[in-house]
Amino acid sequence: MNLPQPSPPSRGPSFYEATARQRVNRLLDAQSFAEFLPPQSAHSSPHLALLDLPGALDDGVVIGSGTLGGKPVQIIAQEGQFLGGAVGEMHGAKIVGLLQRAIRDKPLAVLFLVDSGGVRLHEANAGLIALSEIMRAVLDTRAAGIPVFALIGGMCGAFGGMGIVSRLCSAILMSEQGRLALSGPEVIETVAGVEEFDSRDRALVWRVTGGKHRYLMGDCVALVEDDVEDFRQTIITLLAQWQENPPEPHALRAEQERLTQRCQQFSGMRDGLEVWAALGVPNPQQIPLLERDALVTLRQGLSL
Amino acid sequence: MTLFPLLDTLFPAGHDASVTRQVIAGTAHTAIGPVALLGTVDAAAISHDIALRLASQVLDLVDQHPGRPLIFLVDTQGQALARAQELLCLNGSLAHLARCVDLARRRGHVTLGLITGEAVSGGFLSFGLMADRVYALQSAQVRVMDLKAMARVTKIPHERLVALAASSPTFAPGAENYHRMGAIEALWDTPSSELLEQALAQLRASQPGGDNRLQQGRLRGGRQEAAAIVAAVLAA
Amino acid sequence: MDQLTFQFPAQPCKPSAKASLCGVVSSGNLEVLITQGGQPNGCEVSIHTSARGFAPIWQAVLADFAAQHALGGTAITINDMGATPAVVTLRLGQAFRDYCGGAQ
Amino acid sequence: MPTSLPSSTWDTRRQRRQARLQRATQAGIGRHVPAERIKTLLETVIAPGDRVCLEGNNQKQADFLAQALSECDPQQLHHLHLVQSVLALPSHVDLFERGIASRLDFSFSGPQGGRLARLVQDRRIEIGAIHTYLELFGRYFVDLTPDVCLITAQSADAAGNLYTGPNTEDTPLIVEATAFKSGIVIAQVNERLEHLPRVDVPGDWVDYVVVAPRPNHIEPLFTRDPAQITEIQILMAMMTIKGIYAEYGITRLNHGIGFDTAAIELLLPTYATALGLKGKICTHWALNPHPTLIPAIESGFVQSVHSFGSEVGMDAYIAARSDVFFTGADGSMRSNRAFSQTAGLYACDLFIGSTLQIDLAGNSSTATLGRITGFGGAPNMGSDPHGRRHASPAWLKAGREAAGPQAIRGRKLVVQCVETFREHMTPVFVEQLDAWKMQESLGMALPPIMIYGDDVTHVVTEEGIANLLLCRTPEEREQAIRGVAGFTPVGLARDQAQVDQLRARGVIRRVDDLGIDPRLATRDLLAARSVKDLVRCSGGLYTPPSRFRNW
Repeated sequence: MNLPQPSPPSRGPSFYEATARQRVNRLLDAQSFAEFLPPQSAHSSPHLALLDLPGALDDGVVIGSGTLGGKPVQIIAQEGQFLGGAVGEMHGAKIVGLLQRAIRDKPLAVLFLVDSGGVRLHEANAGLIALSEIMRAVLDTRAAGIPVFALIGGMCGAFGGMGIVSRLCSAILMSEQGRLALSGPEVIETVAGVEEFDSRDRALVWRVTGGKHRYLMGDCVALVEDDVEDFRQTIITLLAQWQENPPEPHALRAEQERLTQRCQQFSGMRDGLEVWAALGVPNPQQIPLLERDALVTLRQGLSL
Repeated sequence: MTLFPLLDTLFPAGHDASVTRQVIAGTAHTAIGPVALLGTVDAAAISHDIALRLASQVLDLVDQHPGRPLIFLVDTQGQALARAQELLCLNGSLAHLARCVDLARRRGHVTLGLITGEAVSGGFLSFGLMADRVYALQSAQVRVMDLKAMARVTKIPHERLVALAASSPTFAPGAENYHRMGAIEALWDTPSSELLEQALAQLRASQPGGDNRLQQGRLRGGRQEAAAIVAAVLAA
Repeated sequence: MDQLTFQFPAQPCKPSAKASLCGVVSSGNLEVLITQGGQPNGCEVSIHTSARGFAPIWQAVLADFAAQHALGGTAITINDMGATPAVVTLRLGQAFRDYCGGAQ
Repeated sequence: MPTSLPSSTWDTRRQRRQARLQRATQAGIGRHVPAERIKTLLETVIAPGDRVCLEGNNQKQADFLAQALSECDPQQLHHLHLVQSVLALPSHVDLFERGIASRLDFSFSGPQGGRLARLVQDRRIEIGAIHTYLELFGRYFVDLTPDVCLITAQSADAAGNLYTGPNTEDTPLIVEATAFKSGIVIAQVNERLEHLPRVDVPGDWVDYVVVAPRPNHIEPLFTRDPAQITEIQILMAMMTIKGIYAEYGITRLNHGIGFDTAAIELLLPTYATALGLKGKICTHWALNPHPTLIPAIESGFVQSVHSFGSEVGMDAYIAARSDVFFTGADGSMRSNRAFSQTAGLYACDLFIGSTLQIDLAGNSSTATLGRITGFGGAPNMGSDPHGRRHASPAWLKAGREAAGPQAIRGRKLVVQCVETFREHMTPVFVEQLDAWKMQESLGMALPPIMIYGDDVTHVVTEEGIANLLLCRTPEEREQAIRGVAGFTPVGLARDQAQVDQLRARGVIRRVDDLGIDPRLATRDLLAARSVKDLVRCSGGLYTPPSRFRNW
């Protein structure tokens, strides 16, 4: 049957909705993906079994190699639907292993499809240590001249330690649906009260942590459509011009300057609307409704 | 023990540490020469401000005293929990701090972490856990979340978690668990300048660049899966 | 959690070197892995499920699927978080089509 | 000519009304009541034993007045008899717990169902009856006429005229029943205006107006996030469109609330259009403004929608689509629950909805043990009105399927669309409805059955469609239901030979029999996969509540 296209402009397969495996297969060149530790040769987490929970054969993360636009890359994709993409012992070790292998195999880049709430509480200590190892491994990979790109657009966003890991990557690509932060709104609400952060006010959650806000603030380099193909094209373009620089004091000084200055500039603000107004956005209320292209144009017009 | 008596015990040869808004800075004298002191007190909640001040000091050290060892004094309840902090990408400032520590390491500074009070999740990740080796005082509290809160979030009965914690180091709070899993090099019964000197000398001698925690976790039996998986990925 | 294993007689299928995995272990969902099994005229199924006490329903759903598809020579591994029979059948179908070469 | 006149007077109600109004005047309260004096007004014009209608249904609520009434002095106000659509707010139940009200006639209780059941068990509340909306509305004009009604509107002017905005809902009907039987009408409004955009209730029907400190609460009850629609629901929607809507040519219909029906709405611009059904099905609706209907409207599928109430965030979109929706001269929608219920009962050829339990006779119930939830409007929609006389092709076809070519009347199609199991592996198909146990434990006159089996014409599950019109005996009907009950205990107990025979006769039709490729049942088939898609599709006119956003 010849089905007409859906009327709204939700073009290709949604990145937000896709599973980690679907994201990997659609992001890389067709048929190019080779999985490391595929499910048929894996076993699920013994720690979850101890807690009487069914595990996943890939422990919630898919790793392997493939090509992107004909160039060799390695890839990590967290499965946000399995225990919130959270990092446990095996999950973390797969990521560390992939990054170590990247340093050895020298792919053109590592693509890190982040979709995670951070530490898997069922394996809290193992998860925290693994996150620390991932942080070091990402920095090692970059120091070896291999860029690591974080792609954020899944249901769980990038929170907790994975929020830190994402910001250690060479660059972050986000969709509007993506979220990037340290503590989740629920955690802040639980500890500091609903007045501090109403986690059910989802528009507010996105104004504080969402892709558009992070893009306007310069915390991600690209805002892409919620479309695996758009992620793919954007990363191909980015990769073609990317120069991975070794860690240098002057670069970190500049970053220090940028962060310090921005903390002063936006001091006391608690909502994206305030920040956008301070950035000179003419009609901040309109930001959440703007389409991606219009937002990119708007940002280019700001003197950031 | 409060900070200054502790520092006096650890550095009998003297130090000039001071505390400004929960951030420790200073230099101490040791057998291997001057070392930089850096850290937080009173279970600081790591905010942009604290992270950036710590990072700035690391960058100054790299600039002004190439190669000088760094000692991190860890006492943090985790990250600051506030909407204003997240609005400005708190994870970004913590990542920046981690990158500064990483830069120092790559520039030949050995780094040693000592947990003097609490060491909790995000605050611990960005700083203490970035050190080459981490030690903890016996009284240190290391955790992601206490078991009661964990039971609530995971919907697993608290008694069950308590029972399992007796046999598994994987999830329950405790510095000993982190030692068994390879993240803490050793626990010190009491603060001791000898132990510190020893640790610094070992570090200096071995110049560890790499991350040894996987191997330690496997050797100590606290983390059996991880090392095997990393090896399997490399062999795949 | 329940751990179940079943064996069903089934028409042999063309053996495939490629394993196939469909679905995700999440609430109301499951993952189904199909690999080459030991018996050409049978299918071995191994299940971990968070929902206790549904062995007879698993038996019925799987027997029905085995009767309608040439599963002989396959081994099926399932990790389940309370999927309904409708979802189980859907994932089995997707995984089996994929296993038989209808790759994505 | 009678030889003697009756001794009694004939305007006691009017006199009583005058006396009460006068007492209020003496207390210094005029037509416009300051919010802080509302309790005084209520205690002055309401008397013990009064029948009081507190406006509220599952959408808008006279929440300020409900709260004020629940805080009145039980020494002064007691034994009130509440006659109202929905018992939805905690303050409604407080009235009984505090001894202000003692008797209740209602339709639906939703979130307060648990507290209500406990009050009944403790004998602190006497329930007259649980109605459908139309029955209760009817009784307002027969034997349950309110003495006082507490209603809610958007705005009022100096003369007491009321503007309800798009959520007109039950207001005109309640006011009419009260005001024209010498009752007292008290309205809470969100604002006072010099000039109303339109008049929904004339000021001379309204006695008192109070500007509430907070706007009335409106629940976004009809918003379903397309992101949560599953592949199974999409498959069932395909079966319904191809196997029922197309076959009967359903043009006039009502959809229940739920993801199953949201899936159908979102397949109209894609799947149904590809089947060539545009203009042939689903053109005229009695339906709340479901956001998931936006793509079908935008693609030109839908010609008319009349609504029971509005839906949060849909107002600007509705105003911009006045060809489709019923709108006033001011541009905004005028809804009306009573008229839309009537339309659903008599003017529609099909109702489709979901349920929690279905028994072997096709009776269905959403009753859960320990909760009294009531009926709302579903039984009005989901029943075959024997009073109907006008014919339509769909109605006739169904009637003839049931009674043969000589049928003397048609049948309304009443479709139950369910997955065989709900979450946590709870079977939908059961030998006996929980409703029976509930009847016993609460001493009810009847088990709370939502839709009677003899009204149901089709049962759709992921296993297929059972056409109950074609069943000739109760036994066939039972096997037809078992035949689509899948792996539930009820399904597993089917007589396979009989089920095979029913399938051969077309009583049961599986996905294959319908010529549907189950591989097409993916989320890519949805005309919108997220609330954001709906916003885009509406050209930015739909503004969903924050809780439905992920941007």
